[in-house]
Amino acid sequence: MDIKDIIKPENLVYEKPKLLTDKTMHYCPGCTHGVVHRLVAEVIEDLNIQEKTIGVSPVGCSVFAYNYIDIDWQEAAHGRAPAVATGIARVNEDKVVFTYQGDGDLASIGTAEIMHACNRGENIVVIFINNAIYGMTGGQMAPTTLLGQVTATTPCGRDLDRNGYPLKITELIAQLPGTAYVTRQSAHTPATARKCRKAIKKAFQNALDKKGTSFVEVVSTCNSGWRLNPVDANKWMEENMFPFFPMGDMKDGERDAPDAYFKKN
Amino acid sequence: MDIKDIIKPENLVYEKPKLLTDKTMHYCPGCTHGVVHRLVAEVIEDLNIQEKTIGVSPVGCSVFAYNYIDIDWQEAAHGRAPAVATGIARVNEDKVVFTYQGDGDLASIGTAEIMHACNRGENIVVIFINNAIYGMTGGQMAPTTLLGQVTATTPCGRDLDRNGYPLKITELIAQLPGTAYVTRQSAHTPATARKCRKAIKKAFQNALDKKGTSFVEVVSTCNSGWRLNPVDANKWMEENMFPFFPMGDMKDGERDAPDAYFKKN
Amino acid sequence: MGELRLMKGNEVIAEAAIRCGCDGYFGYPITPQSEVMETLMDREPWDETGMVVLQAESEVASINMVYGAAGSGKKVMTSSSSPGISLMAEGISYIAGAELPCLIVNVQRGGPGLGTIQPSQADYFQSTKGGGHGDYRLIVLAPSSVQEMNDFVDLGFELAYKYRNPAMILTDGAIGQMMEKVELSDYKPRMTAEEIEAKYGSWATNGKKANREYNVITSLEMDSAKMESNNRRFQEKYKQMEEEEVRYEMFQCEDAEYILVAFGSSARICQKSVDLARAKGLKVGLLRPITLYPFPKKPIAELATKVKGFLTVEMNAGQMVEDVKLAAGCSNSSVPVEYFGRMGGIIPTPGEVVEALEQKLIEA
Amino acid sequence: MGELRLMKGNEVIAEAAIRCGCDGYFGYPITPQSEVMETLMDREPWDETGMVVLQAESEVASINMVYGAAGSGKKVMTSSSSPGISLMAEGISYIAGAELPCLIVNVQRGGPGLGTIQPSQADYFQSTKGGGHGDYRLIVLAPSSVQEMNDFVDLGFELAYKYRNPAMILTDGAIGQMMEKVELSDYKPRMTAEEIEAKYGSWATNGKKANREYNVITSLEMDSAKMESNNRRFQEKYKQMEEEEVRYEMFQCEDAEYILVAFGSSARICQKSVDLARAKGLKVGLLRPITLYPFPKKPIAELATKVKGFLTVEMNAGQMVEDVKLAAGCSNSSVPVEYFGRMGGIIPTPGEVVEALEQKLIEA
Amino acid sequence: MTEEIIIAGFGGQGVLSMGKILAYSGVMQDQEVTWFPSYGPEMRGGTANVSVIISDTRISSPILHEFDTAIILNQQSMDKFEKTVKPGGVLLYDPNGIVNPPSRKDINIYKIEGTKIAADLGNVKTFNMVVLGAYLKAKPIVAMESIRKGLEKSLPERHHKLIPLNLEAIQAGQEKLEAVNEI
Amino acid sequence: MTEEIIIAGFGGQGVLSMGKILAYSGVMQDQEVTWFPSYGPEMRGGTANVSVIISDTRISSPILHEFDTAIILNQQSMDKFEKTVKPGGVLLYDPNGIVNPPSRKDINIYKIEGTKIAADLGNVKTFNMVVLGAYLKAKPIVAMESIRKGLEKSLPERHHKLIPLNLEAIQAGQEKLEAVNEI
Amino acid sequence: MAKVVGAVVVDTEECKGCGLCVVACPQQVLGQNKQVNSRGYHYSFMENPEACIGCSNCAVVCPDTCITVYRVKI
Amino acid sequence: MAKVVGAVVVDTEECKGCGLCVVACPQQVLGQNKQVNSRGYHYSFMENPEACIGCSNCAVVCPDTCITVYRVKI
Ligand SMILES: Cc1ncc(C[n+]2csc(CCOP(=O)(O)OP(=O)(O)O)c2C)c(N)n1
Ligand SMILES: Cc1ncc(C[n+]2csc(CCOP(=O)(O)OP(=O)(O)O)c2C)c(N)n1
Ligand code: SF4
Ligand code: SF4
Ligand code: SF4
Ligand code: SF4
Ligand code: SF4
Ligand code: SF4
Ligand SMILES: [Mg+2]
Ligand SMILES: [Mg+2]
Repeated sequence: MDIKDIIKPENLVYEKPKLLTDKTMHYCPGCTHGVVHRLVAEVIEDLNIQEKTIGVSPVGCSVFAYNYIDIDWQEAAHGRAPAVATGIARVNEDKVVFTYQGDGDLASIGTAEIMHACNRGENIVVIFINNAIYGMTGGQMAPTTLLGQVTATTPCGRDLDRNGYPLKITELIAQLPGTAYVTRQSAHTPATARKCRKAIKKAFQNALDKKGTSFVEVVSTCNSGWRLNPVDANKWMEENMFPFFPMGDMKDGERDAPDAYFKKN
Repeated sequence: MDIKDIIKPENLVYEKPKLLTDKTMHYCPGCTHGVVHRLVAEVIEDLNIQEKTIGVSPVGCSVFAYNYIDIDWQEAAHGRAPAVATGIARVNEDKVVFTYQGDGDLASIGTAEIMHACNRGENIVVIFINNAIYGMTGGQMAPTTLLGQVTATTPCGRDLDRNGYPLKITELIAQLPGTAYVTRQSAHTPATARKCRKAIKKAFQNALDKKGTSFVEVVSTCNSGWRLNPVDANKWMEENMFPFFPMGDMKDGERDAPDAYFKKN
Repeated sequence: MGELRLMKGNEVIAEAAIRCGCDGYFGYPITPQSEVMETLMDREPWDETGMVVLQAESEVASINMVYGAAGSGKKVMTSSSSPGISLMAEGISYIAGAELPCLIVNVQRGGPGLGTIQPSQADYFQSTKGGGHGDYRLIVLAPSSVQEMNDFVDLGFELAYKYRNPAMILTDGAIGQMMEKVELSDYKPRMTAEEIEAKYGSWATNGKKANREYNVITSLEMDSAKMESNNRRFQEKYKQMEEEEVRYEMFQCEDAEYILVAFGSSARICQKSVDLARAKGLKVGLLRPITLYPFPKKPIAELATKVKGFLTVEMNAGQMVEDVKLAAGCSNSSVPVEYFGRMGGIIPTPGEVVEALEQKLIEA
Repeated sequence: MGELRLMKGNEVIAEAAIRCGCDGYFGYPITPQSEVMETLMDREPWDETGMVVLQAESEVASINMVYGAAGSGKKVMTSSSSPGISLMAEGISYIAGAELPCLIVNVQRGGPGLGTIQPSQADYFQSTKGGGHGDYRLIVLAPSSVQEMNDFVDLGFELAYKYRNPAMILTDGAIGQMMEKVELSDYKPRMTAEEIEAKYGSWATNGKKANREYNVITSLEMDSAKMESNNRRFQEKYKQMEEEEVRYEMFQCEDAEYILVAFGSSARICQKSVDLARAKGLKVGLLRPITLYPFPKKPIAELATKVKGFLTVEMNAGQMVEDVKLAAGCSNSSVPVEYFGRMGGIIPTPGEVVEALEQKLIEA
Repeated sequence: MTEEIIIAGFGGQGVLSMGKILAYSGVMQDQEVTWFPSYGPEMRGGTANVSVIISDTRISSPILHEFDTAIILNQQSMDKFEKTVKPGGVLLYDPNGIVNPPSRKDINIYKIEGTKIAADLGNVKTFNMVVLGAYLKAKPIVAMESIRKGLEKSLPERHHKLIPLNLEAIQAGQEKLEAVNEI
Repeated sequence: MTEEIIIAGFGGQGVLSMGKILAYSGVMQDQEVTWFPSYGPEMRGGTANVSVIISDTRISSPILHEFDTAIILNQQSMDKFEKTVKPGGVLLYDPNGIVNPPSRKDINIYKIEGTKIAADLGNVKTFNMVVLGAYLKAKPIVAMESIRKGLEKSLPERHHKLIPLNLEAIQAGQEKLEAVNEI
Repeated sequence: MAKVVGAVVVDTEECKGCGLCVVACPQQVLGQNKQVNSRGYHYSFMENPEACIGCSNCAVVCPDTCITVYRVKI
Repeated sequence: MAKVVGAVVVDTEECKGCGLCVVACPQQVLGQNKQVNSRGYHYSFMENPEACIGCSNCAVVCPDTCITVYRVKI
């Protein structure tokens, strides 16, 4: 069969989601941010909640997320996206609010904000792009950088005594009673990307169902910061990050029942 | 035997530690802060480290801790004691640095600082006075306030939807690889106070032995904030706080071995 | 006439917020203003007007919650006192940069650092020149009575929306903690998203409708030319404020030879000082700036051509005195502008002020 | 003569810190200054001089680490850029209130908010009038070359210790990112606790010795009378700085009829503008404040009696112009003080400046 | 007419609410009033005080350094505030717990056995109303009718049933005022 | 003498280090220099550029809007910087990937097949040195001796063994410069 | 078996009358005084001095370190 | 059993040549072009068009959403 006969509207099985704008993403070639942006756009389209959804983009490489998905957006100060989302969600109970944050944003400067939003059980979705580095500012150490990993501020590899341990923040978040759903995903292969999409969809559905906070970590690459090509970056991620940041759901349900948290008399 | 014959220097079995100054503590009658201050003073005296020890007092009722123990002190901005202690400890490796923080200070505004200091494994001691309220500012809700508990900002009792869940921060801290020793104590009876003293001593010994971060939570009362008399406050604490904040060691050893935190290749 | 009550300044802020149709309050306790949130929590406005009240985990979180909620078009506010306001510096700069309306209340205490919980006016510079980075201005209202604590909540929001710019009520522990008679405002309904859109345009992130492009609230602009044009637009706004929004009060300035300039608490003191001075035969008047930004330059410049001198009375080391000098200097007169103040939480007495006036201006 | 190198301003800050015997650096990445920490991490000074370098979890943490380490008597510093400096506002106020020496580097970018990463001078007010709450001042040094980035690190620490007050290097993305020739300083050994004590007194929390009372670093004082006396002591210090520490540079001011006033990057531009203007036959000079606080009031007041006008050239909406007006006003002259500036990350061109001068002062 | 009063004692003695009722009574008869409390952590287990000003004209500073009247309810407050009474002014105190009674000769000094009288009334919580009554006897600056209205306004609805008891306590205080030194 | 140069291309082409070596060479012969890079996230996968000024006198602004010379290594940079060359100035470009070659008539235009020459030399990383050589041929503003010293200073010790290779590449560039438009 | 007798000295001016020592004493030795100290507190005192065994329990829970304990074996 | 054939269209101007689609394709259909697009990227193209089964794997991993996929059962 000739290619021209295949490429016909009636045979279309995959195209760019309508919710993605025409702007060329500013990301480096092969950056995971692009994939996750598309997944988020697809989910919002699927659930038909464009008019209800408000995104909060952080300071980080994804600061310009607001250029790419056709919904209302607020850019947030570094680390404060969960507070911004809380503000929006509290005075707009009928809206679906999500943050899209990097590891520096969420797990370093914004530790207090993410922990408390999740602990309060704010009815929001958090998409957490963990690429083990500060992409935006040129590849410095992030809280999730592994020991031995080379970054701009750990030129000889992260050292325990000088730089401390990598932080598994998602494991902590999963224990906060306000979270309904906490999962760790990746999006580097067709299968994982499809799974990740399902996870994101569940998270948004939870927000519609007012179940509490839903948190989706996506273990990601930053090939620029890592100084690898995109394909090798995926390999590096699988070999080094996956053992430390294992995939899977850590919590799936609703925020905790209040009983255990009450004073007794 | 006549009392006068008993009260003689040679029969002395308990007196105020020399490291406590003559100043009358500003605390309300029956406040746990006073007991823990004494325990800390005793431990510093025991270990003979007055010349080596630097205390960091927080914003909170214990802001004036520096008036009561005869060692060098730094008052810290609200929530930032772990950062201040990190600063001191990093440039004074031979010193023993401890913070003494309330629940508002440590578990609310200072969440990022305590998590990261513990995660880096700073060689410091943290004394955490959890009285489930903001004592200093007049009894507002703290992160550790129980659901249903009445405070100045939850006059009808803490409500899940409006105010979120109480936060078990110590449980989270215990999972951070940089901590060597994490324990929860109380100091409201002779037995618990003696046990608490042992825990504090271990924490300071760990700092001398450079084992990582040692963290001692003391579940405490704030009878003023709770609007109870001191004796009833102890009862309320036992009945309401102990089930939610159970006593005991959560971790006792050294900070984690680095192996699991390394990149693989 | 509204309801007459005896209330603390802090309590009135809370009550006025509910009554003016505020959608949300986000705050963190700090003396001497914790009664604002406490009163709100006690009043349970969520049942009455639907207003949200949330105790945040910190002032950093509060101001960013305000940013978020304000970005969605809602009428929201926070309150704090000096150290807490410092923590909001980045957030305030973001709100100004993203051109969002909101109300920030600073019940000042003495600094620097942890300082004292007693009243102070030492955050004048921080409020009027920008505590945060970048070129921005707050609309700064300085109440000098509990009544004005009521009135300026609504006024603050009105101005904030008019200019899409954060407004601040700059007050202090004396007015926050004191009870006075106050006539409360009548209830105004909360505005719906549609009303806000009709009145102020459709910039808010309240969900992209089919009939408009999506909205983005941001202060970021990587293109320097565009960023400069944003900056110029802000400056235009500030100029308009300087033309339209200056508010002040004058007491006995008509025949005055000497003018006291003071705001807030110290202005109350100075009213008595004027009486004392007049009793001594000194022709003294008082100019009380109500808006600290925009500052009442013009009346000062006009007075500068007529009087023998100005004395600013401040509960700080002399901050507003610079603005008075700049304003008086505009007239090209060389009339002396002196400063008298107390610090550390101390409020000057009316007598001290008269003494200072005599020493610094009359005998000098 | 020290070692000659071609280096970025940011790199030089790091190198100068190591060489001047700095004990510790605590920072957080932000463009356009991340090279400061990156260079330090690359240089591994812990092996060479024992200097500690720590990447903190945030700017709030950095400045509080600086507070702690400085309180223990150590020579420590941080660096950031505008939004990060805003986050430090509370901490800086605490450091000033507790009277601790330290060095803070602000490599400014355009604001407000996230703004732009391009160079700016819009944090002039924040730096000189106090971004944090309460009455305090920073010693503010404004380098206009990479060489001065080197020189002012040591100078900043010297002044900080002399006054037990935080010092700031206020620079911008242009000087931070640019490479120039620089003659590096020679190495100075780090000071021991004993040396610091001998030179500056024994206020530091380095462990209570038997021969002294215990030391407390705090900015808290609940007794208003004592707090006021603290405030007065601070003001005395600032007065002493104004008398002893003013630094500035003048170019071709002897016969000048018009004076450009500019600092940092814009001062470099203005040097060329002076040449351009002179080539046109205009008698123009340049005054470059090196210390922005204390501000060079006296030379401006003196010039004000001789010249026809001042033009401040700033990469902001006009901030230093207020200080120039206040200074010029001191002479009771009515010489005009005008402002020209660019914003949003744009650096004015020498030609633009001359044009502005002609329009605003000469033709006006 | 301007009356500047300081009321000082322990935290639990109802100092602040006594001041509030007094101030509200002023409001009820159309006067200007201010009420300014001590605040912050110095209250912890220590003293509490409030300055109340009632005046026919606009009030400038709510914070005062000397007073027409001082109502003093413990020794610490006596030490601190006896000296702040203007010559010719009034000092009213409850002798319970007072080790060093006031000694000034240039002011009017009154005493009220508030603690005892309240106990006799069967409700120690009315202590502050007894003292208020005594004060009003010494200085009848507000009408009883205004006091009643003031009570209504300052007590929450659910406590209105206590108003008669409070009025009774006020009356008891008025009756039991003792002059110690009258100039 | 003052020479104001912009060097612009992709991130990976060695634009910044070419500028640095050039600037260091100026230092080596006692001239004033500035080197100012584009910075920040606009670099992500996009273009990088650096302005270098070499002068006998003190330099004011390191940031320029027009240049004596533009060295242009990709199409985006051509679009952006062709117009910034001063009339009479120099534009040097590598034609690889250039779809629209420069068209101005009022400037001197040169071309260097840097990509190809570097590949021929057996080390594509010497690309930027080839281009530098070509530039020095067109405008010999620094002596070869200074360039050698500049290389020594700007390369870390461990890369010094590569200096001969770099010099070879520079020479190749000097030899292979092609004039496109000379005015 | 030797009997142990004890006694405590309460710093009555420092005591804040919180009553924690009273509850902590296994021998019901202590009571709160009807009198107040100069700061208005009903300070603690030995109501049953002969019962004291010098176990220090009271001192260990006192937040204000007002209690000195003596003990002797007889 | 019906055979499935597919084809993809790559937006060559948007493509950044990251190569992720190339690796993701189970049929080795895609390759990186020797040519660059105007932004200098070696854009992806169908090197073995006949092998395509229209599984969309390439599109699913493309960070820049440059790939449109068509499939038809024959
Ligand atoms: C207050 C503040 N501090 C620092 C920065 C600089 N900054 C911008 S993004 C960023 C970190 C980005 O890392 P991450 O959150 O992991 O996102 P990524 O770029 O890796 O996606 C930093 C430190 C800033 N903009 N504001
Ligand atoms: C930046 C800042 N925000 C708020 C405050 C006010 N403040 C002082 S102490 C405190 C909380 C005290 O509670 P906690 O830490 O639990 O200590 P406690 O008094 O209960 O011992 C607060 C909110 C402050 N001083 N600084
Ligand atoms: S720097 Fe890293 S995170 Fe940022 S766009 Fe490039 S690859 Fe993605
Ligand atoms: S308020 Fe609470 S925590 Fe503070 S001193 Fe009183 S009892 Fe202790
Ligand atoms: S525990 Fe201490 S303060 Fe409390 S009553 Fe006993 S002796 Fe007094
Ligand atoms: S020492 Fe023991 S027995 Fe004696 S009073 Fe104290 S607790 Fe009671
Ligand atoms: S649709 Fe499937 S088979 Fe076809 S090119 Fe893409 S990945 Fe390969
Ligand atoms: S994955 Fe997308 S951007 Fe990457 S090479 Fe393939 S088509 Fe191009
Ligand atoms: Mg990252
Ligand atoms: Mg507490």
